Amino acid sequence: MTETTRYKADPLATVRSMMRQYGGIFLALVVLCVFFSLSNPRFMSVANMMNILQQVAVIAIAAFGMTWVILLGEIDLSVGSIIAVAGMVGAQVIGLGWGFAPALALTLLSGALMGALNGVLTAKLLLPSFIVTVATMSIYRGMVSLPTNGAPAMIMDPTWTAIGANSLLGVPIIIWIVIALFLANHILLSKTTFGRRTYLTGGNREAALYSGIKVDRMKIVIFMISGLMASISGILLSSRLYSAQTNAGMSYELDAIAAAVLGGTSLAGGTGTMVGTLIGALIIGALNNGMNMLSVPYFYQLIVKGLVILVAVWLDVRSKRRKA
Amino acid sequence: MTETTRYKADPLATVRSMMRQYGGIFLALVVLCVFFSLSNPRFMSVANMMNILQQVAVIAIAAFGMTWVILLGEIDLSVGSIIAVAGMVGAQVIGLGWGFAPALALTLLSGALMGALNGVLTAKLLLPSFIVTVATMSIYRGMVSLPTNGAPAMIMDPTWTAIGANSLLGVPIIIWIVIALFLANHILLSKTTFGRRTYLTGGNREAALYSGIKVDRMKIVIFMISGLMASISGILLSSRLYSAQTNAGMSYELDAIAAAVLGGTSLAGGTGTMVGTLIGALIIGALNNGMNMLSVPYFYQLIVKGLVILVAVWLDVRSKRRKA
Amino acid sequence: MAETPNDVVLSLRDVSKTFGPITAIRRMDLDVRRGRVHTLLGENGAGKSTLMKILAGVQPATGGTITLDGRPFAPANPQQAAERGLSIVFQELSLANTLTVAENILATREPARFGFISDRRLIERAEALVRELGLPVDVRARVGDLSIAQRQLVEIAKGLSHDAKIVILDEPTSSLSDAEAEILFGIIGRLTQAGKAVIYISHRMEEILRLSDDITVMRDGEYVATLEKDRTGIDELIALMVGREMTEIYPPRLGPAPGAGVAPVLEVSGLSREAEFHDISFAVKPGEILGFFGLVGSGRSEVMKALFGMTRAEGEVRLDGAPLTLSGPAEAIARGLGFVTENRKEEGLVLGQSLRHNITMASLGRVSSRGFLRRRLEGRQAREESARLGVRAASIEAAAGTLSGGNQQKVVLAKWLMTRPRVLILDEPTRGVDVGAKFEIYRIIRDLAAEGTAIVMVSSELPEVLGLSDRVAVMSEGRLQTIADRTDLTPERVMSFATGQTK
Amino acid sequence: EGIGASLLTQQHPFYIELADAMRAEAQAQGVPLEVSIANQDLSKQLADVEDFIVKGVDVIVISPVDSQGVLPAIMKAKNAGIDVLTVDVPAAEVDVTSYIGTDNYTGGLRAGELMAEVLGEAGKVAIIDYPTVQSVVARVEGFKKALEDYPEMEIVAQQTGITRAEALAVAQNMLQANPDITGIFGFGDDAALAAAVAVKSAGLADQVKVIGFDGMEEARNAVDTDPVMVGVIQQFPGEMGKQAIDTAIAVMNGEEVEAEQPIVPGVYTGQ
Ligand SMILES: Nc1ncnc2c1ncn2[C@@H]1O[C@H](COP(=O)(O)OP(=O)(O)OP(=O)(O)O)[C@@H](O)[C@H]1O
Ligand SMILES: Nc1ncnc2c1ncn2[C@@H]1O[C@H](COP(=O)(O)OP(=O)(O)OP(=O)(O)O)[C@@H](O)[C@H]1O
Ligand SMILES: [Mg+2]
Ligand SMILES: [Mg+2]
Repeated sequence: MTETTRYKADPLATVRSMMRQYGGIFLALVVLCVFFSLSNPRFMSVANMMNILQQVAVIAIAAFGMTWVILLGEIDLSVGSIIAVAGMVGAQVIGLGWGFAPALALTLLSGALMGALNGVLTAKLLLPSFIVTVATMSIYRGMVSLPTNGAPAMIMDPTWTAIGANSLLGVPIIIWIVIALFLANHILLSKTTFGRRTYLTGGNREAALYSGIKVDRMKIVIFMISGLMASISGILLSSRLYSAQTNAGMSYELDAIAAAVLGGTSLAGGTGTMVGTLIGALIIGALNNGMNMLSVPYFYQLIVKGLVILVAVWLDVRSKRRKA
Repeated sequence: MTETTRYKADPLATVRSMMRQYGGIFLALVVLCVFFSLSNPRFMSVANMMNILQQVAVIAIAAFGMTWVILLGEIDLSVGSIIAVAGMVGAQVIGLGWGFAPALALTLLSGALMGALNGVLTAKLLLPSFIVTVATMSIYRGMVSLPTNGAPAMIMDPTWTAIGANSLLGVPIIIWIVIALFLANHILLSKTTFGRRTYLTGGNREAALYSGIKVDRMKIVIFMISGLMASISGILLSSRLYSAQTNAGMSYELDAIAAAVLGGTSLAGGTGTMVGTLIGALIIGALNNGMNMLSVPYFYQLIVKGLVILVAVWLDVRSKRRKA
Repeated sequence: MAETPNDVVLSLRDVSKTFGPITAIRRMDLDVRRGRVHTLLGENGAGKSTLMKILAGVQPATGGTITLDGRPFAPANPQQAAERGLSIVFQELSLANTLTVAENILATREPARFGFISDRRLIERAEALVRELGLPVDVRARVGDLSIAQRQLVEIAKGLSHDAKIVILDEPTSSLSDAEAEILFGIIGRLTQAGKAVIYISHRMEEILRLSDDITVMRDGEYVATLEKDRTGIDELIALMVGREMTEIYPPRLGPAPGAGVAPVLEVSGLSREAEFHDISFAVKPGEILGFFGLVGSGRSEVMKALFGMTRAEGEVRLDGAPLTLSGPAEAIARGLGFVTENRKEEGLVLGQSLRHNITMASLGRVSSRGFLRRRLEGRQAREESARLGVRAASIEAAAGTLSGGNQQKVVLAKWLMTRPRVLILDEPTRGVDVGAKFEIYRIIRDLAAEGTAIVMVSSELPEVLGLSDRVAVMSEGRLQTIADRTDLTPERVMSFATGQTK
Repeated sequence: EGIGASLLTQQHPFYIELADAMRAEAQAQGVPLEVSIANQDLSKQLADVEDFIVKGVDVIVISPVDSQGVLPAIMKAKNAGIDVLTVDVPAAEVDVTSYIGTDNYTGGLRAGELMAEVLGEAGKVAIIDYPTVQSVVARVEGFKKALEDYPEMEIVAQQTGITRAEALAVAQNMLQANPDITGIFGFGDDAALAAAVAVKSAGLADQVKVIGFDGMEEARNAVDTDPVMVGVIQQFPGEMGKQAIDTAIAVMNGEEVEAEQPIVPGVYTGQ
């Protein structure tokens, strides 16, 4: 199902097959937006749309990385902790006075390394990724606090903070970054042999091995992608907050997983797309934003969020089953 | 491997095969205990052993329920929220002045119902249990706060609080409860047709269906067991704290899963035992307690805990692979 | 027909079954009589297993009536079917690998009091059953630790553990060697003597003609004919089944076998892997077909996996004279080796993905440039390969899992043909494949050899090995017993090597 | 042998300063001190206290995760004959040897009064809260109480934003829904600093004033440099920590101590 659409050239057919493919979840997003717009006319303003995109950026980027991992049939629970470590690495390197570029490079490197560790432990020691990343979630979360003994670290670098605060051509830089990363991940997944190998490996690991795919290396690279995406999320978050918080990103892994699964990525591996994940992340973002606009109390927000996830996934499963 | 041991009658052979079966993880527990005893002589005192057991009770009982769910190849992330709801239900019913017995009954009922909802959504709507329980985790957590608007609720009932505070024959009641629930779960799993069907269904769902097992009903019952165990954990926690906290049990599901997996339960379903889960829970408990005794700072505790989980699971995987 | 009507124990009229838009069975009639073996014959995807699943209560029929002992029969689940005296051995293994043999055989019927299982009695009962059937399996062993053949025996034991009036056996011998199959045939004889009815499904014509009393042929989900064994022959059955005449099962060699002067392309010397195989040496020339015969468990698959680099092994493997480091399938494929694995569902196909994905998965480099897929090129090449093998599917975008067994096997072949291998290893290439498809696969193997590909074909079917190979290697207990020209071998001689009687 | 301290969290500058002050004072006085972090989990706090009891400390200093839920931990310590002091958050339903903490309600009142003052006694105000923490509830109550005296002042939104990231999103969304907001009260420094970022990114820096609570260095710097941050209620964790250790030592020496030692917060509006 998933794959067929990619080869249509006719744009109308593409739109139709998009609707077929993401029908359930797309509908859920539209219904949500219509409902919130009726409740509060400001919801649909351009300013608020940008708000939503900015707020959802951190989750969406982490969810892009998570999509790769889930496509392989694995899971990465350490994403929230990596987000926090990344911010702290950036803050510390800036604190050393090395400037923006080295801070950026080292932060991304730290994310890739943490992801690589997850990948190596999963691929080489053959431990289940759930347990590996539960463990590294704890380890990385402990590590965040080491440099400052638990305190947040201020980030004074003007370039770093500009990422979260400034705009380019009237659109916040954060949104440009989300768009760029979406396109990069989407193309890598749907247009390249690497993406194809990911689908094949997630679909049947054994068959992939026999077909000459280096599954171990693949796994390590994909956990690195997840770590890298999480570290970019960490950069955006810390730049929005002008500081690295030791509890940053706590439980964001669950939101990232929810976004991917809402978007039709199967936890069994082998099925899913970046477009779906983006829609999933937007649903979560629109929901949080809309309920704040309606002044829904916090506890009710939790309940409604859970219900919307259930309904959206159910719609999606149902529409897929009907097609099959 | 797992099953063969059940047929030995000779006690010495049983001990030997226990060692074979739980070798890796048992070793990890012994090493931990020896290390902590050498570092602090008080660690091995009877009083401290009781401390550990009491502290680990809440996780252990939730992990017993989680073991059932994982054996079926499913997962229950709502356990932590159910723990909180259970305490709140108890507090509210006691607050109505209905007394201990109705409060106890309604609390257990609430746990079973929340579990049943997870089960029905998973079995009947065919949604993945990961996403169902991520959603109900949020829903149940929202519900806890409704009666008190987020504030904790005091529990004044003397019987309720006695559970957490009193002893019987010199052993705290909590420990008796853990022992009783361990035995009940262990016997149900290893000696009855229900337990055997759980292994069969987790091992091969098709085979179970072909053998006439009502897999759907099975799933619902097992999520109910998990909910029930979580609600008992909630009772113990609230009785130890004399109050129902709205953030009680937060992220305990991860500890419960870690305990089960440490104990050799496979996330793929079909393999695992209650004995293993108990050992897994004890490792977590001994670790937390031992590091407190050594005054290890909190962040280092997180790091060490993650490392110990990794090493223990690796030992276990390795010892199983060598046997195969 | 002299029998009285009450001889008929099970009777189907007008039974049909649809899966959404797909019609798997349309208007099927069948009469099964006690004390007789009734064989169902049909191509892959003809609807045999589906019909049996209806009888076993796994799936409901969508139309028609079934009567059992004169009373209507519409089981809602397998237990109801069992209660009415019907038991089934499924085509696909339905065992839990983590449980023991005893636990699997008696699943849901464990001896228990108040829900508490008596493990002692469970073992006793399972042992008694296995002994009575004469099956060589340890009931305490974990199913996951058994070989495929042994698992199939466990599956049979499980099916026969019910005291049933009607026993359904859906391709029970597809993973069995002749010796084990003989045990099964003995059991079937005892069942019919005791007045039970047996419904039997198989693609092996020899055993069908030997065992059956009645044979019903199905085609495209429809009833074609019911014949008595004594009044028909293999040619008529095949013609009914595939809808055309087939005179020769093994296509003739298209050219002469490579002469003595041709250098071998693959040379294996002293290949060993602890506890699996020892000191295996052989060589194949371009255009040659080397058959590998042996009993199930003799270690042939392990040898092939090792030289493909899937498992570590000692010894030397040379391709075109240059050594292969056995570092993994990627190297093997790059050097021109192809491996059609034995278990297509687990090792061969990504069932949830399209034929196109499956066909190009081992040669992605050929349909991409600089890491980017060229989807037109990919589609064209996948279509070509699929057409070349005559894969019957709606399109190359259909999911592999929706094809019948024989067509799935052809997709696996297509995947490896697309890599343009110089040496192609085929492990049981026709397991579970119907006669028509078998012939096509044989033809493809012949074509490949004629084009100069060296073929190594592992098979447990002696006629297949002898019908196709230029030379035959025989393995027993992990050792190579002989390699000889086809012309120097008789079936008896091969069997005596395979059973270790001749060294 | 010495003092055991069980602190609510280590992920907040307030508690870091508190812990540092306690350690410094203990070292200066030559008394052994062990610190455990409950990480906002009451049962971890109970376990920490149980472990202190097994270790045999003389005095336990607790900053409760929850005023009511801390009862069993305190009871256990008292039953073991160990004196208990509470810092920052009081314990309900049980007497402790002494409580040393900020008067949060008064602090909330001052925040309200400051808000009225900077807005000219009229305007629409939003609150970022954390309703499961009693000390925060007291601050918010005080803040609302103070505003009751000003009929022109109205509270138009109140939302929960616990972490800085949550507070930022909540503030943005409140401003989006109520663009006429002129003041925001954040229950802590994190909430206030996040609100100030939201105000600036919404382009409302001339219109909205933000007041925080805690008064750690980052927030005081912001008050100095950022016109949006008009003031912060300042707690004195250093003083609190020192006083807690001094009290504990006094208790160990058998001296009498005051049952309540309130520390009145200051109002910081810049240099
Ligand atoms: N669950 C299903 N959904 C859709 N189609 C199905 C399903 N099960 C079977 N079919 C289709 O029904 C047809 C009959 O399949 P069946 O398995 O009965 O064939 P068979 O005669 O047993 O073949 P083989 O000899 O390969 O075992 C096939 O075309 C198959 O694709
Ligand atoms: N007696 C036995 N008991 C258990 N397992 C066995 C036994 N004999 C062989 N096996 C299993 O069978 C495998 C080796 O057989 P292999 O598959 O290589 O043989 P083969 O000749 O290719 O037979 P097959 O037709 O089954 O493929 C190993 O995985 C081994 O575990
Ligand atoms: Mg079939
Ligand atoms: Mg084989």
